[in-house]
Amino acid sequence: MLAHSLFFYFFSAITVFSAIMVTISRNTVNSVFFLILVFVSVSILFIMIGAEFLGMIMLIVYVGAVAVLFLFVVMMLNVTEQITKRVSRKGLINNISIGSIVGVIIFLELLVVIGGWKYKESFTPLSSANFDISNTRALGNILYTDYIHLFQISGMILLVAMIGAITLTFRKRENVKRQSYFKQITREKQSAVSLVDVERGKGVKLDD
Amino acid sequence: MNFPILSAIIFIPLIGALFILITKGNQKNVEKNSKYVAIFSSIANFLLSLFLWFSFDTSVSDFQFVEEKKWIDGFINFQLGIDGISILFILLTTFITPVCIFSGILSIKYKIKEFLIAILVMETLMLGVFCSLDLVIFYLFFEGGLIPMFLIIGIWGGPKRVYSAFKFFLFTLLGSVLMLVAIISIYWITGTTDVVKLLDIKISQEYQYLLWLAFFSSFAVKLPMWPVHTWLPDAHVEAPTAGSVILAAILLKMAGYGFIRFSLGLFPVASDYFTPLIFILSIIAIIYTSLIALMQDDMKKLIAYSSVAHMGFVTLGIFSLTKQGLEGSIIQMLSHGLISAALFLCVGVVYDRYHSRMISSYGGLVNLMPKYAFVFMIFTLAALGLPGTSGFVGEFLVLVGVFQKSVIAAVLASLGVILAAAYMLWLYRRVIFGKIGNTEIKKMVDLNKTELYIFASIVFLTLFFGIYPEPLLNTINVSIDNLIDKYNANINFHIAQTNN
Amino acid sequence: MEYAIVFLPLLGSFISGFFGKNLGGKICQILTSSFISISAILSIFIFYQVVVEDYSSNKLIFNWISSGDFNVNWSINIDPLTSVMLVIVSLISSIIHFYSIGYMSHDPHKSRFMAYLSLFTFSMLTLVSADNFLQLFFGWEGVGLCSYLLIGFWYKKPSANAAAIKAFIVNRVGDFGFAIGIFLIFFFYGTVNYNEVFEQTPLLSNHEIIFLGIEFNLITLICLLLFIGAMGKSAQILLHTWLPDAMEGPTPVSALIHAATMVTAGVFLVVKCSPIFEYSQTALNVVTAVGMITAFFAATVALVQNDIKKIVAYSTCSQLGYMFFAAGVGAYHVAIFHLFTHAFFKALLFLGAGCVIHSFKEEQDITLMGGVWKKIPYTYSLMIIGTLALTGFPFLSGYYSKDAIIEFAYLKGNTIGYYAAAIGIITAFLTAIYSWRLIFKTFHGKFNNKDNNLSSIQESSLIMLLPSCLLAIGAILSGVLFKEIFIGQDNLNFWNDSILFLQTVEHAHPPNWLLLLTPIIVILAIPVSYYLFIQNEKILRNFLLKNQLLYNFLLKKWYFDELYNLIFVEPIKKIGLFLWRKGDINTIDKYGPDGLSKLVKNISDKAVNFQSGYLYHYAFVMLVGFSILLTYLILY
Amino acid sequence: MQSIIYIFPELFLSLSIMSLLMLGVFVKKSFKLINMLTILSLIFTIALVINQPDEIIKIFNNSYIIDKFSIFMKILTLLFCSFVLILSKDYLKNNNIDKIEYPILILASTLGMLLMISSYDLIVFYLGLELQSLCLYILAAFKRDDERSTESGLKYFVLSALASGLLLYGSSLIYGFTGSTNFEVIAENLDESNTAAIFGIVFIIVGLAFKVSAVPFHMWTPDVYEGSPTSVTSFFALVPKVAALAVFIRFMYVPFINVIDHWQIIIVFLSVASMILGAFAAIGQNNIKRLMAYSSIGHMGYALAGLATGTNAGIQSTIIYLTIYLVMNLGAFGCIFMMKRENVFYENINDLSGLSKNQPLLALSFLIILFSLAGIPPLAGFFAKFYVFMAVIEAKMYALAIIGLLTTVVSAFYYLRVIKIIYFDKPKKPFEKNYDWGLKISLILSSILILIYFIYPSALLDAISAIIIY
Amino acid sequence: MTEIGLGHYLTLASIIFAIGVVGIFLNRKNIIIILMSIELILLAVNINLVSFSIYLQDLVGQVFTMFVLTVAAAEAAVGLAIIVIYYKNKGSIHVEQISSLKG
Repeated sequence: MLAHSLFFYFFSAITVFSAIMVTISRNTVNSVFFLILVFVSVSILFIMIGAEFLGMIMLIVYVGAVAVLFLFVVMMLNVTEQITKRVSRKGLINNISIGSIVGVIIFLELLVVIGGWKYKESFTPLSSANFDISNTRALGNILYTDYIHLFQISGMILLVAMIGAITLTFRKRENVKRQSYFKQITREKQSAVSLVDVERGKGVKLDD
Repeated sequence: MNFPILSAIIFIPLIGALFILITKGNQKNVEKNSKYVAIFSSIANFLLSLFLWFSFDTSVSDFQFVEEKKWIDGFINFQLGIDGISILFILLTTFITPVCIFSGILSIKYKIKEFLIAILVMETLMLGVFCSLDLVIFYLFFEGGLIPMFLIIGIWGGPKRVYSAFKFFLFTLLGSVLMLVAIISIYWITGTTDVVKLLDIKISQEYQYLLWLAFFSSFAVKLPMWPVHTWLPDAHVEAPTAGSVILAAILLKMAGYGFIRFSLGLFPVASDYFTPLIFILSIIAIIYTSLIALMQDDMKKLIAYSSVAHMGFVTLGIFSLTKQGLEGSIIQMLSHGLISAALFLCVGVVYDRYHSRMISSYGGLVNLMPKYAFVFMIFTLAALGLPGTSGFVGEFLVLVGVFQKSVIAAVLASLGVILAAAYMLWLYRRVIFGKIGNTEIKKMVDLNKTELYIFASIVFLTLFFGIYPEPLLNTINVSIDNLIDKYNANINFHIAQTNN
Repeated sequence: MEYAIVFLPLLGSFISGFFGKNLGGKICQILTSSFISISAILSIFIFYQVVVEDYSSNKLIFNWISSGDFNVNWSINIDPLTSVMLVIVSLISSIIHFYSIGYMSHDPHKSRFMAYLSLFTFSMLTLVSADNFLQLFFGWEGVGLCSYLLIGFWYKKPSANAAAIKAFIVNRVGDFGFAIGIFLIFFFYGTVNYNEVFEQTPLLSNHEIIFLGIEFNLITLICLLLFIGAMGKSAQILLHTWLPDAMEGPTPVSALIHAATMVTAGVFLVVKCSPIFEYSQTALNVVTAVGMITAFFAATVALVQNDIKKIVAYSTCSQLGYMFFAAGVGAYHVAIFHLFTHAFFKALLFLGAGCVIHSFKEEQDITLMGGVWKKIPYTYSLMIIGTLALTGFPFLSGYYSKDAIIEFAYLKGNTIGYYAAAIGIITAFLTAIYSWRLIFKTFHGKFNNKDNNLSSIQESSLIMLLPSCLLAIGAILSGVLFKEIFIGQDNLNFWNDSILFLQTVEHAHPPNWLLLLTPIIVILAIPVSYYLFIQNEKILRNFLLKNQLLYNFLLKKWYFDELYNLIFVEPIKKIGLFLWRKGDINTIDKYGPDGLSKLVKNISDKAVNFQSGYLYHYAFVMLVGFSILLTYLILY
Repeated sequence: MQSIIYIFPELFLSLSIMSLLMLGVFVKKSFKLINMLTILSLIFTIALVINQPDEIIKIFNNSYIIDKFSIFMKILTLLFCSFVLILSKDYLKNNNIDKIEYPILILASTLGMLLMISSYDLIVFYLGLELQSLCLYILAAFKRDDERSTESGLKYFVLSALASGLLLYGSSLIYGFTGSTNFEVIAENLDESNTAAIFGIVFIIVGLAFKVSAVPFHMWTPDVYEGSPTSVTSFFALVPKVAALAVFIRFMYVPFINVIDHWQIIIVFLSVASMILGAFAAIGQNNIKRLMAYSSIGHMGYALAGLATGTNAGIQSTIIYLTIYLVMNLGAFGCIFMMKRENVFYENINDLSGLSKNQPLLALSFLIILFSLAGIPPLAGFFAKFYVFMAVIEAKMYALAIIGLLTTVVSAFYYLRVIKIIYFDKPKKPFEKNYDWGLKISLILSSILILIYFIYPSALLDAISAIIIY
Repeated sequence: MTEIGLGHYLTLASIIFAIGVVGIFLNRKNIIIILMSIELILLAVNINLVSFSIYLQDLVGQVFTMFVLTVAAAEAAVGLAIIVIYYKNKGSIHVEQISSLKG
């Protein structure tokens, strides 16, 4: 019990700290790493409360795919170094203070609501969460039966994301030499070699 | 009567407009054909409305020629019908429209086809206002008129036309949105927007005040009453002649008609309650605008301001709630329709020739254009309410009516009559009399045949109804009686209610 | 027959107005003149019938306005009073039509002129033949209109135009009172027909009403309002300013409209309404007072004027004052009698003046005339006849009527009557003085004109002199001939119901000294003025130098015009300008539509700037909106 | 298996997406073909939708619903989607964005919308929403070499992701505190005492308000409308609004109907703010697409006003409003697509000056459309407003009605300004006249519908009066 | 304090949510940070959903989470693609420079 709470507080603290660091760290690469840290600690929390499958998936999808993608883009665009100079726009400070106030207000309101909620007695406490079958199997059971249509839709979403990413970024570059296997294989001696008579004193022009 | 004569009257111009719209061919032919179509359809409509007048039974107070069609299921029926009050306005409209078309043909130099379409559409909408027996239909036509008018002012208007067109459009739109709220509220309060039914339903008092004010806001702007009159001078000044004519002759009358039909008919208690307000505003309008008119140096502006003053008489008469007052205000509206139209045409005549509306540009025109001077004189006199012209009959009856309600109002309004004489005669003197001030105007020629016929017809009507207004009075007599009876019955009913 | 009388002039007017161009001036002149003459002959016939057979009729033409209780007809109503007026109007009018043929012979707009004149005659005839107040009002405004048109006939002259407008507007002020009087009548009587009104008057005589916050006796109030109208039309003091200016019109117009007929419409109105006026002593006293003040005032002003027509005009004004105080003291028939005689001699004077002006080639200033009585003897003698008749020289027409007025005023027996009589006598003296001043300055003394030389002064044409002669006959004989009928012993037989005398007028003889006083004064005035104006001008000049102030006061017509300009004209113009610039443009428009659109524009600019383009700003706005909604829900 | 027949339209659409994609990949330069086939498949889908049964059907564990409402909204979506494709053919070619992915993405987006419209479960709704949003992000940035297009894509992406994040958070709260993601169950478990779930409603409203671009969640609209290619703008203006509004209605009236007191005032606030901002901000615009953006913000305000009433009449009025709005907007965009001169499309309002002289018929239809947008009778736009205010006043929300109508006056101003430029100003160089038939037909159809609507307004009303949500 | 309940998880989620939200509009650096903030928001949602799922003994929450994960991945891919092409056009993804569309 105690261990559970200790772990919870520990990983929560890491999560919150890293989350803050994601937004305020100067180096974007650092931000990405902090993001990974957030994901990792949250997945541990998931596993702690019994959602093992999701915890793992988090690691795979978020850390393995999304975060890497971020990192990749950050590197590619070479925008790791943040321009540190403060843009001297009037009202910026004001913006920040008002912004923080708004953020705090939203947070507090959430707390008030969540804290003020009387949980139903039928809710099983966390510790007694107990499934007859493993979490993964249970999820699989309903995912491919009751929620098959959603599964299909998410497939469509991924397809769209793929199409989108490709149409937006993929372009045929001019002046880039590409390897053409077909051309290479069908190359014949006649077309590749030619004999030239060399005149004296003029030399051969090596071109093409 | 199986033939839907009212629908025919309303939609004939529209059909004419469609015809014009679809005419194709080379520029000249199109213009010629569209002119013929416009003239033909408007005159046919006038004849049809004359026929309507002859077949109208003046001894019945109910609505006649009623047509009813399903329109929006369960809510609103497309209902048309006329009584003695509306028929006169229909006649006025169908009479003025051909006049406008002729005037447009004479003076409009470009986009004549579009102009004719706009005028014909305008006629349809105006006729719809006077025929409709349903609040929503009324509103539809009432507001719809803004579109062609906006275009007429904006496309064929003077140098400040954009400002004026916007002012006209937005001002009147602003006034009438509240009316829409009121119309819908009436539907939910009473369950119908059918005017015939509504006239017998007694809307409870607390609603009446607000609804009345909402309707008032619309009509007051349209009429226009002081202090929301300032769009009128601008609109008049910038509009082309035909536009000014329609504006002055008919558009303003829609508000007067609205006051009679709706404010009095539907909200008698509120009308009674707000009569002092109307009186005060009207009196201010009469004196204030007359004084302003005195100092104008633009002919159209002067006439526009005088229109405001004349419409002040109309509201006075309507809310005097006496037979003389009401009949007077209707006659006043009709005669103002003729007279102001003619005055604007008069200004248009010289404007077409010299392209200036400034009084100071002219002077001594009588030397060059004696016929014009004569015609202008008649309308000047009619505008200042000389007995023997229709202007007098209206004004006098109004004052007789108002006198019974409030002596001081009548006295103050009569002061307006003196001022009217001053500004009209001064205008006339500066434009027509004197030596020819400006050598450039020497080239101006007198009225041509078409102009002469147009003016002659209006002169005839002005004088005829000034000397023998019985046909008009006969037509409205029963309807007005009915209106007043219902009004009094309604007020008594509410008094009884409050006493209980 | 009645129709012919009334509508022939209208027909003439139409023909000459619309077809004048085609017909030519000459034909128009003859046509209209002959139409009017027919109508004059017919009116005389009617008058004869009335005198002999007590003829009366009321012909309904058609219904004019009927709205609820308000019913008015077009009709021709003949009663003795009307018949007298018909004769005056159509007779004088026809004479002047003929005169105009000569007078306007050089004018290019003959047909227009004749059309106006005939139209005027028509209006005047409808005025007098009305059987209700509204038709009276129609004629009333109609004659006002024609007066306006005719004063401004020479439209190129700015002064003529100004005078025309002034005439119309001042008349409108009077009509304003008149109209309110009609409203009041309709409100209380429920009708505006004479007979019905007159019948009900006794019943309402003690009715008190509150009008504009002041308590009035109803009848008094109605009378006063009607009288305001009469004051305007008849140029009584306060509303008289238009009449002298009206002399800008052609002289025949002055003769017809501004001497013989239109200006007397006010008197006619008061007399016609005698059944009402009789019930209000207050109103009658006001009428008397206004009348005598006008009589005196106009006479004083006439003393010093130099324009020949203006002198006659002021004289008219003064004579109208006589008529009014005659009516005011209850001697309505005498008022009408004076109206009748006055029409002849005043028209004559005007026509004579017209001839003089003609002879002097449009010169009107009497200081620039003189010494021509031998050159234009006919004109001279006509003028002398007119003057004698005007001043009340024994046995000419003015003598009978004017003296009768003074007598009746005296016989009235109350204070105001005595005052009126006294003023009447003084005015008679002044009248004589200025009239003779006119004669002497114009015809005697030295020839002072610079533009013309003496030899070029010619007698006017026959077509001008003949009508004048007719008038001269009238001026001489009308008093003697009609005295008995109008104001004789049994005048009530003649007037019948058309005039109501509540107290029968005393027929007691006034004291002999009074009877003699006036003629003596008048006769004495001739040598006195001859001495002053011809023989020994120095006395007068010295007198003037010493009393410059008084002289200017009179010369400037008691400063009425200036005063009105100061009180009404200028302020109204200023107010108008103020309301326009400050009221409409700078207040209503500035804060109304323009202000609103400016406001909208400002808001719109703000809204546009609000869309800054920055992502974080957008997100911020979204979240602020979001947190507001959340907060609202928490607090709700 | 039974349920399959009820999702034929969606199935058909997904299949055509995939097959068209294959076709596009293997056949070179096949844009024209693909575009054609896309339109055809949309039309076929409409037929399938119309064929769906009349009664209310819930499938997939009550997570998917087919009723009259969804059928009507789907038809609107598909119809206007195909119109957009018809309209924009010429534009795409001229701007070199005639790639096969374009129609395919539009189809995918439409599929997402169909899912949203029929969703009866938070998860289905969320996935549908994301499917359509993802496509929209891509479409907005579709002109990838253009800075403005990519910027608008970026802005739309960030803000939309934020909005759907909020929405998702709200969904999670609602799921947590009502114990289900199914709308019906949510409705059962949601009551006044369930504060946290009510709280979740705000989150969801924010997300939905973003989609219909209601103030203050509208900030993306003007920028995205202006920046994205006009064809995409027309899609934005015409199609997603239907789905978003449909879901809005569904949410408010099915799961949240029990706590109407709480959300009603929020909707009123959104509605009023949208009307006001839409009216005022549009006045200062010079770009016609931006103007249309603000105008659509304002119009959504009116549509929401009907929704705010909480009555059936209110919903019907909103649907009518939406329908008429779509017809008008179709015409308006038709006109915008006609602003072409020498293969360049113009967007500035001033480019319209003197249109009346050069192309009187085009000017006339533009005139009709603009007056209708301004809500001037007797054009269809007036009736749209009329029905809404009927409902609003029936619910005794007088202040809302009056504010709404006053803002119509302000908004009339900027429509008039456009008309002024078209009709009153001096002519500029004329636009080209060789429009393709699709454009012409859409424009004519739209203006004629607007013009003659008043002759028999019952038609639309009859169709819609059958729709009852609860 | 020692008893870790639903409330704790929800609080954690709301903290992360608030950080994500604030991160979006307080961030003046580059746009990628904003994307990460969005990921944080989605993460907060996931925490919520999972903890609710466990509490309610209802797997739907976890299924929902799975789909959120999918969507988050897809969104990240598309978002980054847009950022990349924007960078190509503009040469910068600095937040304060993205404002060519305004007004």
